Amino acid sequence: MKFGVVIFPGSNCDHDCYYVIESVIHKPVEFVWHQDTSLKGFDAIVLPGGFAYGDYLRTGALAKFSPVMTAIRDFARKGGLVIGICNGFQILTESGLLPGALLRNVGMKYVCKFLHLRTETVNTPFTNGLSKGQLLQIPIGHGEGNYFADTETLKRIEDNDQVVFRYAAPDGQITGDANPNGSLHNIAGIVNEQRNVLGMMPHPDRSSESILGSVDGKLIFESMVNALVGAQKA
Amino acid sequence: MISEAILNQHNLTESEYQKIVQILKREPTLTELGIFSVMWSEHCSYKSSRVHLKRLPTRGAAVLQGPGENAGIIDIGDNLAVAFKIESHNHPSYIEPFQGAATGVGGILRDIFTMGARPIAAMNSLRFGPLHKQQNKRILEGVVGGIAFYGNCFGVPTVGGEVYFSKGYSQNPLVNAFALGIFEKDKIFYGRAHGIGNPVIYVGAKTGRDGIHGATMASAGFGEDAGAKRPNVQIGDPFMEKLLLEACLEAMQKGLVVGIQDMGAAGLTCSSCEMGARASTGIELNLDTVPQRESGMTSYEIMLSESQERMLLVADRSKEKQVFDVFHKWGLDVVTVGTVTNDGLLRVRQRGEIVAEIPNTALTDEAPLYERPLSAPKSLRSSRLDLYSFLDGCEESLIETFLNADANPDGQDYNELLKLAVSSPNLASRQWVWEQYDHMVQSNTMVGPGSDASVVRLKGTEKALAMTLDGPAYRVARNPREGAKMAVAEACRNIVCSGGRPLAATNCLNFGNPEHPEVMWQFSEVVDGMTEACNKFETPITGGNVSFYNETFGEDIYPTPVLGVVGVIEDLSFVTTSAFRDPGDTIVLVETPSRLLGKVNLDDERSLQDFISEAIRKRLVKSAHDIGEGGLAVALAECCYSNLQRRAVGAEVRVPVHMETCKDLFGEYSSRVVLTTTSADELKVIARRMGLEVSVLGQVGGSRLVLQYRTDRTVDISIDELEAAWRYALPKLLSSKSS
Amino acid sequence: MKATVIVTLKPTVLDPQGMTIHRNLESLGLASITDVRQGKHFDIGLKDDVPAESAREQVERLAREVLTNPVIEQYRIVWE
Amino acid sequence: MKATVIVTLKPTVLDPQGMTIHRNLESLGLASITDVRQGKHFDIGLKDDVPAESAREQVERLAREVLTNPVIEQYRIVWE
Ligand SMILES: Nc1ncnc2c1ncn2[C@@H]1O[C@H](COP(=O)(O)OP(=O)(O)O)[C@@H](O)[C@H]1O
Ligand SMILES: [Mg+2]
Repeated sequence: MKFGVVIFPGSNCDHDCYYVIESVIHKPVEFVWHQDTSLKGFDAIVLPGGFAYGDYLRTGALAKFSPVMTAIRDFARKGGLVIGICNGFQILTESGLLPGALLRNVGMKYVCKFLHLRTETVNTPFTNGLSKGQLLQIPIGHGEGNYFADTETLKRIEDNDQVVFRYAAPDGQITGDANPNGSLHNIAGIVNEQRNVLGMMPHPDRSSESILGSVDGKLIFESMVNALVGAQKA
Repeated sequence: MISEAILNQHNLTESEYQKIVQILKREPTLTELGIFSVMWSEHCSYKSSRVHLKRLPTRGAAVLQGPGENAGIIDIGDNLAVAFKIESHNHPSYIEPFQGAATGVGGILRDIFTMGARPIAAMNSLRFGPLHKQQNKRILEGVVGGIAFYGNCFGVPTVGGEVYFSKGYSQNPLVNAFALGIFEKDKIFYGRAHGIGNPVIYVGAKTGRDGIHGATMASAGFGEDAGAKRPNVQIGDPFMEKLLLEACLEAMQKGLVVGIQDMGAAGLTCSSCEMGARASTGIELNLDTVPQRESGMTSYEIMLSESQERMLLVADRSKEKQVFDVFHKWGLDVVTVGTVTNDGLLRVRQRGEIVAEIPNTALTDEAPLYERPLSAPKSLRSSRLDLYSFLDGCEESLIETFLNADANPDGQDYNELLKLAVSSPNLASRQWVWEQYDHMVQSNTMVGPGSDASVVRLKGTEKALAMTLDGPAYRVARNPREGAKMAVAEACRNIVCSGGRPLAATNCLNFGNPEHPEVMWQFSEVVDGMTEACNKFETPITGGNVSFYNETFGEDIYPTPVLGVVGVIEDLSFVTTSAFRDPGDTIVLVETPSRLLGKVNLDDERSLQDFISEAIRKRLVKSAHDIGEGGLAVALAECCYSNLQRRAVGAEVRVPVHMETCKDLFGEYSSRVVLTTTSADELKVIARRMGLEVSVLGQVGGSRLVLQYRTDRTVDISIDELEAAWRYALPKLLSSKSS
Repeated sequence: MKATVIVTLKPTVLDPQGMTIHRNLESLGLASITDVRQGKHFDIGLKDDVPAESAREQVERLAREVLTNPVIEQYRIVWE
Repeated sequence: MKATVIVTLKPTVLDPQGMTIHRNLESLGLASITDVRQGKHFDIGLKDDVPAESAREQVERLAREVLTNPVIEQYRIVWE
């Protein structure tokens, strides 16, 4: 089993993701350079947070042209696991690997804080270790995390059980107050139709160790490991 | 011909000009004059401050590099070293708050990674005029936005800092940016141009006409023509800087770099002549090869441009191509613009002609040095707020309310007073500010903004670093020497309360016009106070920055030293925060026998800090909080507010009998802390041995803060209510109508 | 040769920036302004010797593939 | 009534966004593009019954005082 963490120019959570995989869940991991064209030997790919190409123009807009994205498209089509965190989510929507787009936060400001997520589906390789409705404490750090999709798309991803996480109040209710950025339906993370590509704005990489305030993020990485182990056995 | 008008434009005096002619043994060209003017500016040459800075203590067991390089360096064990420094960007932030603050962050980050260290934390200390003025709101929003824009994109967590409002900063905000980086002790790089014949290589952004004369601008006050100085504005490009960071560190790790220095103030001029001077070599530059963004730039403009995100490095001759490969990999411009020579001269050519030829040391070591006259002011600032300095800069009606309660303590509504205090501008929650900063990137932040000091763990070790910035402006204004001591004491106390051992300090000295004898007196007093305190706490000064000419229309700002102290936490389990933890924990007040106001007894303070350290290391302490502005009541409230680990928690406290109501609830006596523990008796034994006074105040628990004074319940208020007043005060102030 | 590309949000997409600007207008006495929507403006420079058709094609591609996210935005091109 | 305000960086001010976009175009085969500079575009709606002069004045003030940072930017107004 091998994880790959992609480095785009301007990625800045690449080392954080690498560290969690190597030193917290103890699994093999290597960096993947944005110019690379092959993902041979990798079982799961992480698109880390940061500001790829400075997030100039639009978040994720220039990163989608990196050679590695062609390889990732191919990798995803063949069923490989891809998780995009924060800027990684933005790159996945820009590349068309996930539906919708991420707009400027309604408050117009970058927001960095811990908040609560409600797990909406456990039927994904990223949440198989969680229970439906489980609340997670995971921080966000973004200026453009306001999830948008047109009405039709929104209906489709809701109907297909593609919404994985929603911003929630501490008691689990999905409220306007709990929504940090204006996302439609409080959406914090979604999967593609095939369910092997996850994009989420909150940072599991910043919440996988108790000394950082929460270990809830680790459950997502561990779910990926479960899924990969299961796939190997099958 | 150099006319008087030209000299004035360059902020050079007639006698400085004579010195230039003497050095060159001829008249300077205009380019040369420009070069002298920036290198001899206050900002670069420290001509008014050097005689005083010499008195600062700069050596200590942990110090690997003191002042004189881009940043100071300390040894933290495990073969690791830490580089850190603070730097001002006050003038640019007044002209353009967003870009001014952003490029301030960019500059200090370059100072850190130019030494080979990877920046792992940033902080900032900010001063603004009162928020009932619309202009001050805009400046605050711009500055915070700019810091967030740059730091977040670059990927350094902004883990702490301070914000303070007072009238004196209305036309002259202070923006002091701090950064800290980590590296292996044997992989330090210096800005030295060694090796005759080695190539001098330019990397990073192209040169434009940005910020020409930035250094001289930072060396003059703003008068009526502030608007005219506006074209100087530099735009920050944090993405470019992130690429520079990665590329520079990669080139260093591959052993390709002989010497390296960022192009900050005075750009290409400063980086080249300083690198040459430090290595006793010469530098020859060919300006035709310098990457340029605009056409038709003169040699004067290229040498003085302060375009951001550029570095100058010297590589071994045989490795030039490898250097190019690394920078190309990161998509950056890289060009050889000159060579290291043996004649000690900065020689600059353009289109085949020599446009400047100056001995490097004339620009650095031989810069003018002034012993400016100093004199104590005739009258000191009013003592009216000595007890309640947090009220400084507040609206008069609020000040009256507290002074009246002080004079007539009976029958006051202390719940209301406490709510007023926690929601006053200088005590209100800074969450609105720090939520805009990514304070978690790099996944090391154990204690982010909001506690006494910020703590980042060091991956691969059992250690963490604690850091804090402190600058008690009002105290220094009242008494510069004592205020400076208090700044050091408070910063060290914050480190100790977080479980750390203070190792070293950096300082940013923001002052008014050095040509005013009272300002120089303040400066000298601050240096002496700081020296005494740093000696006492064994925290040598490893670097810093001086910012003079902070004045508008002739009015000097408060003398404002900002202290940055860094400490090591030897074991992650020592990390302590200010928040109360479990119901039932005993709340203890520890004080020194001298109840001082506006000054600090350094011996007593040292005992207090040694006590806290020992108690934490014996695992007797569950939380620790320094009592600062707003006194005991405000400190207790701060311990109760909700946080990531738990909801708001109350406390029931009986105020010791020696205390008077208003004075002791809100009065700011020095050298006090609130601890919680389950072993109060053991704490008492240690404290008494150290000559400290300990009072058990009460217990953590419930959902209200209750402060019982003799038999009356002086304060009895729901924490949720108090917390809401505190947490939303700043956004409320910002959205309220103002003039 | 020069072109300008104007990228605006589709009418169905909420514009937080425009709304924030709009919210502050009344207090400034700009009460006649009913709506502000923010978009992006790109000035594009081209080599002088490019054939007009190739220039058109390149700017069109730039606008469509790079400057615009079709999920939320639309563009138009103005030639000088 | 409608107006458009176009805010651009002053010509000598660095535009990191435009430069970064431009730097990445070559690999896309858009080699004829020599320069990209990014600005802002605002569509302004006005009440129908405002006298033309007052409308002009308000949009002018909006552009000058709200939409433009005069230290680094310049604006122009286009009326429809
Ligand atoms: N207040 C101060 N205390 C101690 N050292 C100082 C102080 N101010 C400046 N220095 C030192 O003087 C040197 C020159 O500072 P500066 O010109 O600001 O450096 P840079 O050009 O890298 O920003 C630095 O090593 C700095 O640490
Ligand atoms: Mg420097």
